[in-house]
Amino acid sequence: MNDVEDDWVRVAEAAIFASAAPVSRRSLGQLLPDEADTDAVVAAVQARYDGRGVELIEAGGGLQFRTAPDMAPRLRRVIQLSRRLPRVAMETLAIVAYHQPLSRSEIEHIRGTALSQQTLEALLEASLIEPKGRRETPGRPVTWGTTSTFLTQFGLKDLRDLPPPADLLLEPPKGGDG
Amino acid sequence: MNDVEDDWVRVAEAAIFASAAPVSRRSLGQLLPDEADTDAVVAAVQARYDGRGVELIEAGGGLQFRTAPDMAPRLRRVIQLSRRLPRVAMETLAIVAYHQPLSRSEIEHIRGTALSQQTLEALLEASLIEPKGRRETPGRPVTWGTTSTFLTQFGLKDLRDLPPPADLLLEPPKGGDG
Amino acid sequence: MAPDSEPSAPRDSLLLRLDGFEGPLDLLLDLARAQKVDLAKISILSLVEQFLAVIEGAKRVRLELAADWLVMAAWLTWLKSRLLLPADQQEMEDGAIAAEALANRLRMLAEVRLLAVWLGARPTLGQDVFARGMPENHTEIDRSRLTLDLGSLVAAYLQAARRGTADQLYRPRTLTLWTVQDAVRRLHAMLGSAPDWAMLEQFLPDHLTDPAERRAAVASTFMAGLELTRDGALQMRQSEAFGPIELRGGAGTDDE
Repeated sequence: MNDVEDDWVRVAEAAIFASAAPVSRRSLGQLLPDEADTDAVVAAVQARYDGRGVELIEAGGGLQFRTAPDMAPRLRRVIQLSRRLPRVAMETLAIVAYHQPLSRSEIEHIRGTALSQQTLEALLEASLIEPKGRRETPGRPVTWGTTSTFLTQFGLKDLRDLPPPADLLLEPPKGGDG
Repeated sequence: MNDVEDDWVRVAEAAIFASAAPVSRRSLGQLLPDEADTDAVVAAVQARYDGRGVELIEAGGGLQFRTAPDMAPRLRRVIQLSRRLPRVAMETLAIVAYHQPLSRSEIEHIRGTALSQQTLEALLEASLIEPKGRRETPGRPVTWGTTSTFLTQFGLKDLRDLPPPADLLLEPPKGGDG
Repeated sequence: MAPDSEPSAPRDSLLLRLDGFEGPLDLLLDLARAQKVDLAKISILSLVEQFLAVIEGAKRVRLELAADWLVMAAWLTWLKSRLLLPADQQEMEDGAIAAEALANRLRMLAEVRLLAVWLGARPTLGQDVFARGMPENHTEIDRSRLTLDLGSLVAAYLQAARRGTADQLYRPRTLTLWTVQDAVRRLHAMLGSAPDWAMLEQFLPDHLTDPAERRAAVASTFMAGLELTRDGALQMRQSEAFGPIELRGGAGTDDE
């Protein structure tokens, strides 16, 4: 067995740490003096990190440091970015919720303005609406309805939980006498 | 002195190791259990890496592993070096570091010569300086200051790590490192 | 030290020297350093004279000396007159203040120069020390979360409904009437699968709720039927007046 000098272990450690790609044993050997046994040096580095938060592994044709597998779940941080739906999408969703199933042109009719493909796709992507079959009218338009995700997101048991439009619109005028 | 559990040291080791940027003590603390003393854990990690090929240092508002400075000549053969800043850029950076926030014309006044666009862009591109708002004087000039990358790059904990100007004038600087 | 002496270097190297400086202040600092290590103790007057001597020498060789050198030279000439032969107390004070300001600028420039050297001597990330080459990212960004609440849904509905209603006042709803072309297309599509006699009503589009739309569809389908019969694509029959109209695919007589 060859002796391993601590300085060689330090060089190997630093080189593998700083390299942007796995370091092959061959190129590691070029950093070490001729008398050094590369495999023994690698084994010494491996031993030094054995059981630590970071370990030396062999992957992708070379050596690299990796955080220990049991660390990954503990280091994981999930950043939740909440998004708001754009106003147009919110209006469209509301119309679909109250009038489903209905076609795109019917949505446009209610909103009184054209509906962009982008808005429709945003709602689809968020799984808030889904196609509910075709209407047997000229052009056989696809009709849209809300999904179960929609219910979950708004905390609704079912669609009947939506406040009836009549209640909303029949807001008594303010400023009456006492 | 608090007890430091080896498991905490492993987590800290892994967290700092995984990140390319400095990890603040605060975010490290969030990874550790409540009863752990972050500073003691950091000290334990520091001790473990003391004198190794990779060491733990404090820079740019956080902790970061770096190869030991004495490794550089040997690592240069395998690691891609970043470009050194030209002397003019270094001087401009030093002016900004000492006198921030200051405007371009103030930089020019101190150097006694015009500041080239090239120099300004080189510093910006290297993320060493950044705009720090406008000065409420005629022309509302943009003022400049150093970034956290500046601290990280030169291994400074914060701007107070810069030597006081008077100290510099007293001792002629030596080429050696600190 | 004789402050008035011309620089002893030959002209060529004098030119090179000027080119080597970043600007007049740079040259002044260099001259000051030669005087004293401690910038607080330099003699501004002798500094001024040395500078003017260098500029004078350079001007003799090269007339196109840069403007900032000449501006500095002019200012230093003014300063020299205030320091050497002040006409009165005021001028003497002006000279002292200006000399002080110049000394400060030189000190400031010297400081940042030294700081640049100090920074350059530090183990610099990416040049002398290296960070982890293959960082791992354990951060997950979850963009799936939508902020949704029933209140804004209802508010959005009201807004849309209000605008939609307002719009109706100006743009009455256009009836989507079943045209003859629509009916021709539908008959073509359906006749292939209906070789037997079938009632005209069966060829109407589905979901016709509006009576006006339904009447229009009946009329269009009848017209379409007549057209297709003329073309020989189908046959039509009506067994009695006001009786049901029936259609069947294929031609009764094969012309063409």
